Parts: sequence; C-alpha cells; structure tokens
Amino acid sequence: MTKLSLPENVTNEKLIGLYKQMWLIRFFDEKVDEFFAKGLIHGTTHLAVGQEASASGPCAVLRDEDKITSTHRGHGHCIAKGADINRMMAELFGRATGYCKGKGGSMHIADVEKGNLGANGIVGGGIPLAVGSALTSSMKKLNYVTVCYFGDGATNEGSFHEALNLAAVWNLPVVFICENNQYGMSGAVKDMVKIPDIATRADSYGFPGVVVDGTDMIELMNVSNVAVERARSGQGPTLIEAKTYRWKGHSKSDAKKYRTREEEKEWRAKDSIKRFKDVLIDEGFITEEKAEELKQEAKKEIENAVAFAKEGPMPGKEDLLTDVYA
Amino acid sequence: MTKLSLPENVTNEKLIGLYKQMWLIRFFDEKVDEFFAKGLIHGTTHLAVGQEASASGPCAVLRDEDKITSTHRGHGHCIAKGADINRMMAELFGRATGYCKGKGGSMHIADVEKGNLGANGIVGGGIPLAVGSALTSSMKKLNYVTVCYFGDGATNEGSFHEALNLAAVWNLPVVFICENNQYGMSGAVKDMVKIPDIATRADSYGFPGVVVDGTDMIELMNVSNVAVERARSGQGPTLIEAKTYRWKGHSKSDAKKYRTREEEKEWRAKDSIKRFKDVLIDEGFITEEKAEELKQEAKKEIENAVAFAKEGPMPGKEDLLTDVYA
Amino acid sequence: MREITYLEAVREAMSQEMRKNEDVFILGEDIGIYGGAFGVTRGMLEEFGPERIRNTPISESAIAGTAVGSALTGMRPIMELQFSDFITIAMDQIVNQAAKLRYMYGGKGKVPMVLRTPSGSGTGAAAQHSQSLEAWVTHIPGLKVVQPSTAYDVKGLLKASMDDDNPVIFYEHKLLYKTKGDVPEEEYHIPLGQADVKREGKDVTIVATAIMVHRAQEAAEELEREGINVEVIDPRTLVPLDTETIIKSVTKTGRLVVVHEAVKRGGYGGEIASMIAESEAFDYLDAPIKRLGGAPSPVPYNPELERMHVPQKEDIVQAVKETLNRA
Amino acid sequence: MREITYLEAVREAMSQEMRKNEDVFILGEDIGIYGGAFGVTRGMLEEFGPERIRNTPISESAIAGTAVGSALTGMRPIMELQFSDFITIAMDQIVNQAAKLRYMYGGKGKVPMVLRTPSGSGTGAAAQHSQSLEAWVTHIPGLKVVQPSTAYDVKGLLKASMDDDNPVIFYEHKLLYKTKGDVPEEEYHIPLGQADVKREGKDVTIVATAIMVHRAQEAAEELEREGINVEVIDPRTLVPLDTETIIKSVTKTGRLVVVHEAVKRGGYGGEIASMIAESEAFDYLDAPIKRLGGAPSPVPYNPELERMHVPQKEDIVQAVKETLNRA
Ligand SMILES: Cc1ncc(C[n+]2csc(CCOP(=O)(O)OP(=O)(O)O)c2C)c(N)n1
Ligand SMILES: Cc1ncc(C[n+]2csc(CCOP(=O)(O)OP(=O)(O)O)c2C)c(N)n1
Ligand SMILES: [Mg+2]
Ligand SMILES: [Mg+2]
Repeated sequence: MTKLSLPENVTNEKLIGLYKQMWLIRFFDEKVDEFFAKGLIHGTTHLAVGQEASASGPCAVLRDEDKITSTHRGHGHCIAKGADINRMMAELFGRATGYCKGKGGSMHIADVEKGNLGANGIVGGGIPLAVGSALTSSMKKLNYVTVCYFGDGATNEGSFHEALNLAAVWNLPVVFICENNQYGMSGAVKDMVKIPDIATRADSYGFPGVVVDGTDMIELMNVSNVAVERARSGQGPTLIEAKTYRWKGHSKSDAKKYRTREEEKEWRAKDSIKRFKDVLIDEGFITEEKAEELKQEAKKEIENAVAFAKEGPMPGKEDLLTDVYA
Repeated sequence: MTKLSLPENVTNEKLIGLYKQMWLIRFFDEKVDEFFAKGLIHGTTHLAVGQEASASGPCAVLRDEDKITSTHRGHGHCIAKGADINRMMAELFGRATGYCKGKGGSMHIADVEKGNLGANGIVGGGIPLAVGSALTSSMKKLNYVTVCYFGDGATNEGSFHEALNLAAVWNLPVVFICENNQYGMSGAVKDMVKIPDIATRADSYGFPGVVVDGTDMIELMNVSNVAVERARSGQGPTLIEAKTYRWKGHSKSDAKKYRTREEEKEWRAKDSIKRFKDVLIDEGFITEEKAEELKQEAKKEIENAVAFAKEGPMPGKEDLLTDVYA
Repeated sequence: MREITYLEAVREAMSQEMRKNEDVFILGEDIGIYGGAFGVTRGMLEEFGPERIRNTPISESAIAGTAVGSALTGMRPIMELQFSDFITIAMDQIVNQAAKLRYMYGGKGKVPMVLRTPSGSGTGAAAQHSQSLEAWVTHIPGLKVVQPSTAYDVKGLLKASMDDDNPVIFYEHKLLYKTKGDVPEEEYHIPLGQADVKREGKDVTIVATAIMVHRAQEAAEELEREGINVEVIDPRTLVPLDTETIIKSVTKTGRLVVVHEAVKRGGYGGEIASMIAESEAFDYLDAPIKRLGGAPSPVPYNPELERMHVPQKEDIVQAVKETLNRA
Repeated sequence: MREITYLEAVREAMSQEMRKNEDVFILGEDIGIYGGAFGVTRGMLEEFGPERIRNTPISESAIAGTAVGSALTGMRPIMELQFSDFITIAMDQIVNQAAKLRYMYGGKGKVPMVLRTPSGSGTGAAAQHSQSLEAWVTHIPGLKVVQPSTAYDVKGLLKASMDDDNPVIFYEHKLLYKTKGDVPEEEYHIPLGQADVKREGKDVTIVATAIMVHRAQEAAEELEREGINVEVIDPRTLVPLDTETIIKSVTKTGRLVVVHEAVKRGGYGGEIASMIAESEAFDYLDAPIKRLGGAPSPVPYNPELERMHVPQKEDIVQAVKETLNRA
C-alpha cells in the first residue's frame, strides 16, 4: 500500500487515468500549437502546456454533477472535466461537429452537459458566472460545487473582487482556482500585484486562501479536495493559488521578450507530468513501461481527434443566424 | 501648553477653525435637509450629519495644492477642502451662481481650483479619478497628495479594487479614506463585507490599512497626517477606515427600517463635534463661550449662504448646450 | 376594471410569477427591507423571504454575472439595476456574456433572465442618474429590449419577459411609476414584438416610447382640436421591433415623427426612422421624417434646463405641424 | 511620398507628439516590451521609457478612470484599450465620468484624453473580440468619436485627437493595421468633423466607415465597369459628423447606401440614414435609402461564417444596383 495521502474519491484507477489525462492535455495543446504555426487553424489560441496539474488536479476531486468555469486558456480544464477531445479539436477547425458547431472556437468551448460552463474570452469574465452557478446549487439544494478557474492577471479585474465578495456574503459552494503562471500576457505578476501571494486576497472576503505548488498534482488534489468538501458542506468559498508557469508564449505570436530563457528552463524542470509520473512509479501504482504506454495512448487519441476534426463538415450558411435566441 | 499630540501643520488657529468648520458642515446639511423636506430643493441629496470628523480630519492636514475626490455624500468634504458655502448652496438651488452653474446639483459639486475634483454620483466612480490625479502629481513631480473619499459600500465595487491595486503598483501619492458609516443605502456593512475591518483590504495591495475612530477628530488628523506624509514622501498609498455613522437617512426618503433607534442613539452619543469641543476646552484651546460663539458664527454663515443662494439668478436657456465640450 | 399604478403592476407581475415558479427570484441593491430605490419590491421580502429577494452588495458587475450564471444553470433571475445609468458597470456581463453565451456555445445553454431598470430624467437627479441608454442594448444581438409606457402594458410585458428564455432588458420609466391604469388582476401576457396603436389617426404617424407615448397622446389631442388627426404608435418592445405596424401606419399617413427621451444622436429613433426610409413605406412619404430626442448634452440638474433637455408636448406639436406644412 | 502602414502611422503620430509634449503619455495593457497586442507601441518603451509608456494591470476600469483623473489634472493621456470589446468594462469611466465631468462641473475642468482601440472582425477571434461598438459612444454627448480608414487619415486624425481638449474615442481597425498608404513624415492635422470624399461619382452615394471604405471603393470600381458611377464618402469622424458633405452628395446623386461593419440594428448607419431622411436632401431621394451592416448575431468563429457576418464587396455592389433598379 502507498503511504501517499490522497482524497478519498481518488481511486487507483483514477490516478492512472489522470496521468494519461495530463498527457492528453499536453499533446492536445502541442498539436494545436503546431497547427497554428502552420496556419491550419484560424484565429488565436492560448496554450496551457506546463499547466497540466492545475487543470487536472482540481477536477480530479469533482463529481460529474459539479461544474467549472474556464478561461481563454481553457483546453486543459475542458479535458479535465471530461470533454470529448474529438469535438474540441473539431471546434478549433471550425467544424459543425465541434462543441460549438464551429461558432465559438478556442476561447468559447463549453460542455454544458458535462458541467463545463465554458471558456471565456474576457479576462475575469467567468468569475461572476461561477458565483451564479453556485447560487443555483445553493438555492435549489443541488449540492454541487462549482470550480472557477482564472489566471493571476484576472485577479486585478473588478469582476474578481465583486464576485469573490458576493460569494462570501452568500456563503456559496464555489472554489476559486487562480492559476498563477507568473504572467498576464506580458505583465509579470510581481509587477502587477504588490504582494507575494495572490491567495492573500481571500482575506478581503473572509474565507480561506491557500497557496499550492501548481506543478504538484498530489498537493493540488488534496488542497482542492479540502476546498471542495468545505464548499459542499456549506462552509463557503476558498481561494486556491496554484503557482505554475506556461511554457509557451501567451498566444499565437509572442516573442516572450518579457522573460528570460533561464527562468523558462527552471520552470520546465518542474514538469508536473514528470513529477506525477515519478510519484506514481515510486509508490508502485504504475511501472515505467505502463507510463510510456499511457503516454502513447494519449498521443494516439490526439491523432484520432485530428482525423475526426478534419473530416467534419463545415457549418452551413444557415447556421449564421441560428442559436442567437433560445 | 497642551499635551495633545497633533500634526505639525495643525496650528492653534487652525484647530479653532476646524471646530467651526464642523459646525458649518452640520448646519449646512441640516439646512439642506429642511429645504428638501419642504420641497424647496429639487432632486435628491445625501447628508453627512454625524460624519463631520471624517470629512474635516483628513483635509485638515492637507495643503492648498493637495486634491480630493468626493462622493454623493460630499458636502462635508467640499467644505473641508475650503469651498465657498454660498456657491454650494446656490448650486443646490440650481442657480447660475452655484459651483456648477446649476447644472450639477448636490451630487456633482466640484471646486477644481481649490483642489476638489468633484463629488460623484457613481458609487466608487471617483476612486480611479483620484489615482489619475495622483499619477499627475507623480509624473509632473508636483508633490501634491490626493485624498480619495468613499463609503463602505463603495469598497464592494470593482473600481475600488482595480484602482487601489493600480495605485499600489505605481506607488502613487494617494490616501484612500473609507468612511464606514455602517450602511450603504440600506445594506449593513456587516452583511455586505464578511470581515470586521475594511482596512484589511489594503493587504490585497501591499500597503498599510489603518482603522480609526471616525468620530475622533484628533485621531483622524494624526492618522491622516501619517498617511499624507507617507504619500508625499514617495512611500505610496494608505487605506484609512474611519468608523462612523450617518445620523440621517440615506437620502431624501428613507424610513430607516434597516436599523434600530437604539443603534442610532448609541452613535449619536459619539457626536464628533461634541467630542472635539470637549478636547479643545479641556486642553484650553477655547472656552465654552468661545465654542458657542463659533457655533453661532457657523449658523449665521449658513443663513447668509441661503440668502445668497436664493437671490442668485437661474441659468438661462442658452446654458443647456454650453460646457459640453471644451 | 381595477386601477393600479405602473409600479404596482411591475410588483404584481413579479409576485404572481414568483408564487407559481420557484426558479424565479430577484437580486439587486436595497431590494429587501428598503423595497428598492423606487419602492418597486416593497413588501416582497416579507412575502418571499431573503432567499428569493436577495439584497446584494454594491457590485453591479457581480450582480449581473451572478444572474447570468444562475440563469445558465436553471434559475430564472430578475435583476433590479438601481438606475439604468449603472448598466455601464454591468455592461460586460450583459453584452459579452448574457447576450452571447448561447451562440458561442453553438446553441447549448440559455440565459433566461430579466434585467429591470428605471431610466429617464425629470427627477432632478442630474447627469449620472437620468440617462436613457436603451439604444446600446438594442445594438446587441442576443438581447431583447422592452420599454413599456402604461400600467397595463408593463404587467403583460413583464410576464412575457419572465417567460422568455433569453436575456431581456426591461426599462421602466421613473416618472411613470406613479401613473395609474386599468390592470386585470389575473396574469396576462403581451407578446414581445407587438406594437400598440395607442391612438388611431390618418394625417401623421408618431412613434413614441416610454413617457413620450403620453406626451405624444397629449400632443395628438391638442392637434385634434386644430383638425390634425394623429396616429400614435408605441412599439413597446424595441427588440424585436414590430416593423409591420409602423410601416403600415406610415404607408397610410405618409408622415412620420419619431420621439424618444434618449439623446437624439445615436438613439433608437435613428433605427426606426431609417427602417422606414428603407422600407416600402418610403414611397408613401410626403415629407421628410422627423426625429425628436434628448439634447446633445448630459442631463442638467436645474429643473428648467432638465425640462428643456427632453422633448415636451409643445415640441411634438410643433414637429407634427412642420411635417404637415410641407405637404 | 513615403509609404508606411496604418499601424506605423498611428505609432508615428504618437511618437511625434510625445517628443514635443511632455504631458502626453500612454497607458494600457502590454504596451511596454510586448508592444501592445497588435504591436502598435512596439519600440516606444525603448524611446520613451516606462514612465511614459505605462504598462498596466488588467484593469480596464481603473485604467480608464486613471486616464480621466490624470487628464483632469493636467496630463494628456492616451489610453490603449486592447480590444474595443473591453470598453464594456471601462464604460462607466468613459460615459459617466470622462464625457460628463466638464458639464456637471459647470464648465470647470476638461478631460483631454484619447482612448485608442482596435475594433472589427476578420481575425477569427470570435464573439468577444471582434465587435464594432462605436455606435454606443456616438450616443454620449461629451465624447468625440473618430474612425479612420487609411494610413494618411489615421495620422492626421490622431494628431487632431491628441490636440483636442475633450475625450476622443479613436477606433482603429485590426484588418487595416497592415494596409499601406502615402503618409507625410511631418506632422499634420485633419480636423475632426471633416468627411472625405474618397471617390467622386454622380449616380449613388455610399457612406462607409473604416474597412468598409475600402470595400465600397472596390465595389465602386466594379460598378464603374458596368457604367455605374458611385461617390464614396468616408465621414472619418462620427462625432462631430460632417452632415454637410453627406447631404450635398445625396442631393446630387439622389441615392444613398450606408455601410458599416457594426451590427445593422442600432448601428450608426441609422443615424446617418435618418439624418438624410430628415434633411433637405430628402426631396432629392429617388429611391429608399439602404443600410448594410453586420448580421443580427454575435460574430462567429468559423472563417466563412465570419465573412458572411459583415458586408462584403458583393453585398455593396448588389445594394447599389437595387437602389438603382428602383429608378
Ligand atoms: C477584459 C480583458 N482584458 C484583456 C484581455 C486580453 N488578454 C487576454 S489573456 C490576457 C492575459 C491574462 O492573464 P491571466 O489572467 O494571468 O491568464 P493567463 O493568460 O496567464 O492564463 C489578456 C490581457 C481580455 N481578453 N479580456
Ligand atoms: C454604481 C452605483 N450603484 C448604486 C448607486 C446607488 N447608491 C447611491 S449611494 C449608495 C450607497 C453607498 O454606500 P456607501 O458607499 O457606503 O456610501 P454612503 O452612502 O454610506 O455614504 C447607493 C447604493 C450609485 N449611485 N452608483
Ligand atoms: Mg497568468
Ligand atoms: Mg456607507
């Protein structure tokens, strides 16, 4: 038996699934990166390579009926909440078979049935939505929890402040996850926030704020689990700050002049997938071979998703004006 | 000599003037209350009776070139920053001789020359303006300080959060004064903010937050002075929370059902003018007789202001479309 | 029939709906014991309790976003925005979220919410509390926009708005709150997108909204005495707009005056006027169209200036005559 | 003359002004080392330093309010709003503060600031990053609104905007950034409120804004080959609007097509079209006015749908022909 302390609902099988999920997230975004570079995909995109743990960890402790709100950098959250990567990839290719019938694209993938209330192109825009979702749970006594993802930059938006305060005042079942990847687009968090930890901002609202190593999958699951249980049992919100890093540029075109290559190297050394793999192997959950097998499976699924995406039909002219009103 | 510890620039003469100023503030708003009740003034108004110290204290330590931004409950701030009460009263009467030529009314009195950048009808609306004013001081090396007044309710607006963070990031010479009078319109601060002290919110921005008894003129001056000197010497912003109370209803028509008469009585017992008078007499600055004389002078000046206001001409038709563009 | 005020009709529509449908609730500033800035929700806290009459902090952006998020997950919120000028703070949640989520998600999810808000001048509240900004939201696909002028209409339109599965921006006019009208006690529904011909006439068509409907009717009475027969149309909902009724009327009268309180430049009157200038009614026009709207300035405080800022009966009478003198 | 891009012209106008006037500075998100989301300020940090090229947190409301407050106290800020869709967050500071302070204060104080922001679709950025919301700000007295279509115009209009003592909302079009044109190296000033006749013609008047100016010109060329002679007018500034030039043109041609990218309903095209329907040009109209604008939906992601959302050359050609077939 492992001496790892893990949330109750994280079974061995789930753990192994999570390892594969992290690879799915990474391969998905690496593939998207490749397609954008080749001009095969239109628009812009924001990749979460390096942030796999902060996407997967919180979702790992959720139930199916729980909900999330996501961001412009949302592919990972979406996969972590159980989305079909085929339909995600098809969306990026603008196909009718995509999650949004090709109308939303990278920044607007939602999977309402699986409880993903959507990515959001507005920084901070999803935070009040999460509070609304939590309010529904509370008013209808549905007992689900809403996990709200956002970046460090988003914590300087007024919507962050207003929403966290309202969640506190109404004691709602919501967990705020700040993925502090050290930068907004180019603004370093140390220049844009004059305190060491964004988690401290929870003190303004009277609920707990916790800092967690955003590359440590185990810690993320445990800390998220405490917060989720707190929320579910009616004790209100928590703000979790996961310190992490995006390995790639902010979006399609980013020369990354605002940071050093050394810094990038340091963070890459803290690769969350590798760290998780080492734990899983050390603790005897999987072997090196099994790990490789899972990784290859993930790679294959992404290839399949690409094939699915490419063969999907484009939306038709008539789709322009549908879905505006219910 | 007094054992009172006071800011350096608060002379004996100034102290005595402040006592009269507090009466001016109270009488001004009581008069306005009377006129509204009688239907002699149009629109709405927000009275600061009971909040004289939190208006006067911070301005007492300012220089002429320093600036303030004010709120919908702004008559006191305006008087404290040296406004001409005749022109203020004339504005409430909608006269061409008013501060805004009758176009602004109670919620928009400004006295740009005296450094009052204006009352504001938008809760939280003035906070970013104060940051802008502080930025000018910093960029032009003008060495003036901007004092930014707002209420407890305003601290739940996004503008509060964004502005305080920006002031911190740019280390600007601004002092934020939250007049926590326990209520927004009807929302009790204890229901709308889940922490005991709003001053704690400064921790989110990395500058000091200080709680002060908002009915204690001496403490207000001292605490404000420290903050103003801090700002002037380039050490950045401070958030001061002055705990106080508005004796009257929120605005013209308010049945005050959201609070008890007992609570009102308790706070009235902490009358800031009376407390200040007691100190001044105890410390030998004035006699009871002198105090009464100053009070009567204030009363008289308000009567004069009313007379001035009433005889002022109304703006003409042609004024409707002037002053839209510079 | 029973007479009640416009304000009471708003309250009654909400109360009746809330008695039937547990998913409906109201959130906003000071709507609890205070009864809202204009008293619309007075007494509702007592009947429905603080869970359904939810007093909020002063956080318009979070209030709006919370309404959107709760609507997306199964509630039917009514948001009371204290003054319509404050939509400036909630704008992102209304325009970039509420209006667009369904479309962006390819038809998944819906946002059944009503944002009710008082607009207009005439109360001496000056530039930041007196605006009529409805044109902004008419420009945003995904929103519906309602602007009732009578107690009867406000009840039926609010019912329809609450029944609608889309975000509806519902403008109440401050000066109309106290006006009375015949209002059935039972629930009824006025479909969104149906204009009302408030007065039939043959010489000139006036399309007027909100309080201007009343001023237009008064102007019409005065003009009637001079033998000028005016038709007054109240679109009632700006989006969807009942273009058919307006086109039919202009085709009949050959003359159009559009009147609203909002600033003329960039106002919704431009939409109505140019809809006609584009339509088959164009060929029936016997005179240039006329638009009346607010003056090109912020709303002033002084009562006389404030009055001058917006169209008054006299202005409407004059505009109609000018339109006719052309014939 | 020297050719540079629209983007370079924006940068040059700012740089020249900043070299002369210490009070001018820029604030916005990622405008420093990153050079702004579209690269407009690239290189400016190096020349002017971080005191004058001020990178901000992601706080549109505070950025706007800080710009207003600094303008009120003597600076001349240029605010770069990363995408024009985000004005939804800064709306209160722009509409309730910047636009109104001077009036509310009875003529005391002024707010000399420019809010520059890229708008429009065509980049695949979808519903929340592709809007054209200029109609909103045209509705607000106290603001001026500029929307340049060429490299030459953008430089001269930005200079005029920076010289203006009022808040100016300055719309740049994303797809125009890379377009080139002849631009004098020296500073020059194009007065706000002066339309430009981009092409003279006698059969039909097209009033088009921003990128639609180019599509209208292309349409005009195509139509020319069929013997239809089109006049293309670019208002350049929406507020103040050069009504005279437009009226004169329509009086001459008797036909008007208005084209913008913004959603048609509630768009500024309604203002232009009804201005004509109200004017003395009305009597010269030989056909109904036509307006072309964005479709009544959010902007979709898929490139083909995105293209369909806004007027294209073919649509303009067809509209002109329809207008003529009526004759
Ligand atoms: C309201 C708003 N402002 C600005 C932007 C442009 N923008 C997109 S992502 C981004 C940086 C966001 O930083 P953060 O919240 O830390 O998330 P990250 O990109 O690091 O994941 C910016 C400025 C936006 N989309 N929305
Ligand atoms: C943005 C905005 N929201 C709401 C209001 C309506 N309103 C005016 S004053 C007020 C209460 C403000 O409370 P607080 O900031 O504590 O100031 P106080 O009135 O207590 O001085 C409210 C809700 C407003 N004017 N502006
Ligand atoms: Mg970040
Ligand atoms: Mg208060």
